Amino acid sequence: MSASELTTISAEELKPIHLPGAIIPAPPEESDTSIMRIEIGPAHPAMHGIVRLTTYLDGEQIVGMVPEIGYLHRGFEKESENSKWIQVIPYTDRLNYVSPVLNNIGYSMAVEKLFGVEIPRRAQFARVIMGEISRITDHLTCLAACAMEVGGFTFFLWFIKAREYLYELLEQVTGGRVTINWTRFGGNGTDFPDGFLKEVEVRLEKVREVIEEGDQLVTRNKIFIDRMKNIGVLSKDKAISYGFTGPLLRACGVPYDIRRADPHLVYDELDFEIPIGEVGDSYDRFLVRMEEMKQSISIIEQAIDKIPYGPVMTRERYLGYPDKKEVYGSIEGLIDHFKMVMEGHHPPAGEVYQPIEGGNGELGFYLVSDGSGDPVKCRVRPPCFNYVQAMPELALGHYVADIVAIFGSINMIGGELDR
Amino acid sequence: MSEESSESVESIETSEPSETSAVINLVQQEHPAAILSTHRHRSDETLVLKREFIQPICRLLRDHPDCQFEMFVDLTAVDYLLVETNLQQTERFEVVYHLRSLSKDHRIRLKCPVPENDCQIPSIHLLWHAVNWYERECYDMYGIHFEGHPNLNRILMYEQFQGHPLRKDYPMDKQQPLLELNDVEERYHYGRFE
Amino acid sequence: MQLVLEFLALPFVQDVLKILFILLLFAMPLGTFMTLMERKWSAAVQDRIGPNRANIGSYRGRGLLHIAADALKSIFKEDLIPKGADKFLYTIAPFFSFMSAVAVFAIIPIAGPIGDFKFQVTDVQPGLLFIFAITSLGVYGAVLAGASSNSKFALFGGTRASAQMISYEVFLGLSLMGLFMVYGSTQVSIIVEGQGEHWFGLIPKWGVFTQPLGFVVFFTALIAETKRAPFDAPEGESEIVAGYFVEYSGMRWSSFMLAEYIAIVGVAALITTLFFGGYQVPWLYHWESAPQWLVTLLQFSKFTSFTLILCWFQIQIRWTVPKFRFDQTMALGWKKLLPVALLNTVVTAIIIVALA
Amino acid sequence: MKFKVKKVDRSEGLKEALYIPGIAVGLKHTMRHFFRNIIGKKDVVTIQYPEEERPISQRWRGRHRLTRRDDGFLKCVACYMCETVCPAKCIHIEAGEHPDFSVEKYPVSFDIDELRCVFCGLCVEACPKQAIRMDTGVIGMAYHSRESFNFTRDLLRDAYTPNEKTKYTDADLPKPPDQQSALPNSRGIPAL
Repeated sequence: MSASELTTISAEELKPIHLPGAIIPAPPEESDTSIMRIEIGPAHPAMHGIVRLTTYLDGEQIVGMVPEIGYLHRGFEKESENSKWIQVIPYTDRLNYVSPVLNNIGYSMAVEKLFGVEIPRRAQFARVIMGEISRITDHLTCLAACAMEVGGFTFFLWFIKAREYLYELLEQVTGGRVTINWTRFGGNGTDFPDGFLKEVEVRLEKVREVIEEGDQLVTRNKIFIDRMKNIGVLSKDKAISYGFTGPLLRACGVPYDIRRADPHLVYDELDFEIPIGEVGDSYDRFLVRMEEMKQSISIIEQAIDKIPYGPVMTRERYLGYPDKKEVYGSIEGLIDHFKMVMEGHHPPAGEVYQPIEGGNGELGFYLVSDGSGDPVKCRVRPPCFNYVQAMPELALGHYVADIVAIFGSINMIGGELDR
Repeated sequence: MSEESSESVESIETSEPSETSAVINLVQQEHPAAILSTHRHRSDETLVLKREFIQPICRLLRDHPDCQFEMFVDLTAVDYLLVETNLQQTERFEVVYHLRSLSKDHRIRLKCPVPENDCQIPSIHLLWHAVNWYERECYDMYGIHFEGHPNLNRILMYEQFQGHPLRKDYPMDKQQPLLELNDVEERYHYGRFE
Repeated sequence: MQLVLEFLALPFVQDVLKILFILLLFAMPLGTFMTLMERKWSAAVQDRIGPNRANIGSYRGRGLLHIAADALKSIFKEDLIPKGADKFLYTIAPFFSFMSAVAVFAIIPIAGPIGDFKFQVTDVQPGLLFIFAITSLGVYGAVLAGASSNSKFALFGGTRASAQMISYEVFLGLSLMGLFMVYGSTQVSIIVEGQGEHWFGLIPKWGVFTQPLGFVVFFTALIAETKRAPFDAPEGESEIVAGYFVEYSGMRWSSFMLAEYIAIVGVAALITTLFFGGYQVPWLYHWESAPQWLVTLLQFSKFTSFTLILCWFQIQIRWTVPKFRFDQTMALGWKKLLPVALLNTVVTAIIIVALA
Repeated sequence: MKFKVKKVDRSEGLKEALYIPGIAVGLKHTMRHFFRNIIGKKDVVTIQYPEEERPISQRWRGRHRLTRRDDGFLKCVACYMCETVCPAKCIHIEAGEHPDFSVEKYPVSFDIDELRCVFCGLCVEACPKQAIRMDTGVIGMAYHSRESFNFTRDLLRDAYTPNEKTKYTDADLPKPPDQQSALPNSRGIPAL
């Protein structure tokens, strides 16, 4: 469509294009110069990851928006198809880098489902504890960033301080704060250091205090309520049709939580409530995430009381590396170890889809294995892919200042969106 | 070596019939010609269909009172170029849909084999809002055309990207040609897409 | 020696000395001090330490050298004019906002009069009306900066600043109606004199106690006038990057910044004068035999301490309260502050008539 | 299956309608923080990084190191296990025969391209001889050029004070024939 043909736009093309994922207003007549196009561009203080929102404005009101993603596409699937099953685990830390443990758990559970193997109870409890800690860090970061864009910078730094307590916990167990590389197929890489559970309770108490303080500081503040209420509203069935899951769907009032819908690990032994909102606007999403953090803290406390003693890795052959005693001591252990490292894991042929309740919603891993060591397909179902697709619909009709409030409550994470 | 270990593991798989098999019987009655095969691996219900029946079947699964698959979970494609072992794949590509019913609380996976020479499949973007971008991503990565898609162009890659990276015959470290910086102005004209 | 005394007695020289003293020794140092203190106090609120790295040799102080560091940095930073910007308007915009921030100190008395010498630059009869005129000139600073710097974000910031500042000047004026009625004149020295008396010898007749509602509206309007805390939609740093001064850099940008911090001190000084008794030290009249120099010193220190407390309070509010969206600022102004200000005027009138 | 649902209360009473009470509650909290920190720095969490360092746990994965046997020789027997398991493919080993028959193999060159390393710790798990470890606790790894990030064997190995059991000192470790400074990185693209 060269520039010369532009002047002869047919009448049919004049009507606004209203698609999921792109809303473009009708072109203004030559005289009327009301519509202005600005780029809430890739590098913008309110864009959490790197995403471009080409926004069409009539004055300050939004009449159209076209999100453009792909800036953080690192080729997760292509890399994982060219590496062994165990080498993909460090990649999954970097998907939703705000809650890395949940990605690890999701991927490892998918491969364990391929193997069809059960992990020991202590490993399941350990995964629940570390997963919920990671969920709290995810919600802390999202709420902090959302409130900062609406002006609560102190709220942001208090919540980042609370997140710091939890990062130190992750580091004590896994050795990394964000790039943890912790779970293995059939269990967890490392067990808790002694005195760790006591440390968790102490820090959770501090985190609960900070959440309480943040709640007092911002949630009941009329200025905050005005900025967040009835902003980016989506009805319940439209949200389902857009594929919303996780806190955003619960904010619309649908109590859909994978920890209850597809019970995995030991979630069915722990009781917690599922917070749901009413209207499905930014304020509901804020409150749902706040409530979910409190539920996660109570889950961790219950799990700490019930965690049994025992091994953290399965005794199944060809799943975990043999113990170092056997590797040094016996020749069979050394041969097993050598074979495991050189050829990697050989899950039986087949395909599997394992959903898990990620920080943003249903984080699904669809794996296809042909029995040889190399994965055929390693697909991640990104929960925030659907939220950015619904962004034009959420932002239509609001003001420029509301883009940041909506985009903050969506909690788009670049790594998970573009994989 | 790995075969025998998987046998001992097979027994763990739950074999009790769940509701989805009811869904499969329903689909068999409605569109007997559409179904190539069905199987159930690790408690994941799967339905392999002919690609031209995908739209009516998806509409049936979404609207029929017994199925009520309100949520479209995922769409992706699999490239079976280098796979020797038998994964019941007939064509080179297979488009895989995952659906989820919130009210009936069950899941289903639809698979449609797509031959290499004419890489296209009818688009189902009218049934769920979420499908639009998933189909664009699948086109971007595998080059599978979704007919009827209003805006089928690349989503993760830039427009001038040559080739479809997730195909098995796309080399890992292929260098893309450098291109000059174009102004953003030309891309989005009011009212239409390039 | 005699010549010097004579020279000092000249009225013109006294005015120049007063201007120099109030501007160079009171307003500017406090303004620059506030640039550091905002970062230090906000750090304290957010469990941080705040800047303490600027050092000469090994002396680091507790961050005090950052004032010098910022000043030097802004002098040496490149001062560029964006392509397509209207050069003339772009360069004079910072002076308008700087001028309006500094001019507020013209009518503020910092200590009681000694004989006929007044610690006040000018004591014009329509004192506060002069303030309203000057602050309305400040709008030009933001609007010209926004419109002339050829950037969409700056344009947003400029238009928002103009609408907000103009509409909040209305409430600025209306909220002081009650004060004028209570103290009988718009002349600042008379108002401050009026605040010297005490009810039943105990409660000082400050503006806050006689005009609580007027104080709230006036304080809100002044914060909105200086585009800070909940009303900083013009420099909405989260959605329009930095508002009207997004294209500024180097000395021009720092003049906007300095204007903002001097405006903080200006607001604090103005509110101390009108609502917290200016230099009137409460219950000082009991102690007749106090020497004159001690009285002036007490009055000056009371005035400075109250100004500092109010500066601190503004910065505290800045780091506590989220931001209004722009149309909410206007709605709050016209739908809520306007009726409250009018109500306050009417109620004050009724009370005065009833008491008289 | 049954599960408990908790509706989030978004009620908005008079207390919220007036702006002042909400702001007052917020001010109460920020002032509490302010006065606790301005006087005694009680809750301050920031540390002065270059002077103070953050306490790290023993499992913290930092810079690699090659451990040594009692007799001073490297534990590494160049079995290529870490090279195959490394997801970032950033380890390059060349094995060599040692003149003394008691020593099976040793790495003539053992290079880790620290710029490519993702610090996942899989090499430490895979090593059958505990020859490579990541517990040096070095937090800041900043150098002036890309080449200085290609750690060679002599940079990685432990410092070692020879004692009575020492048979091999560092001088005995033959140097690789042509110690180029810039090794081709994992993708075969020679680093600049």
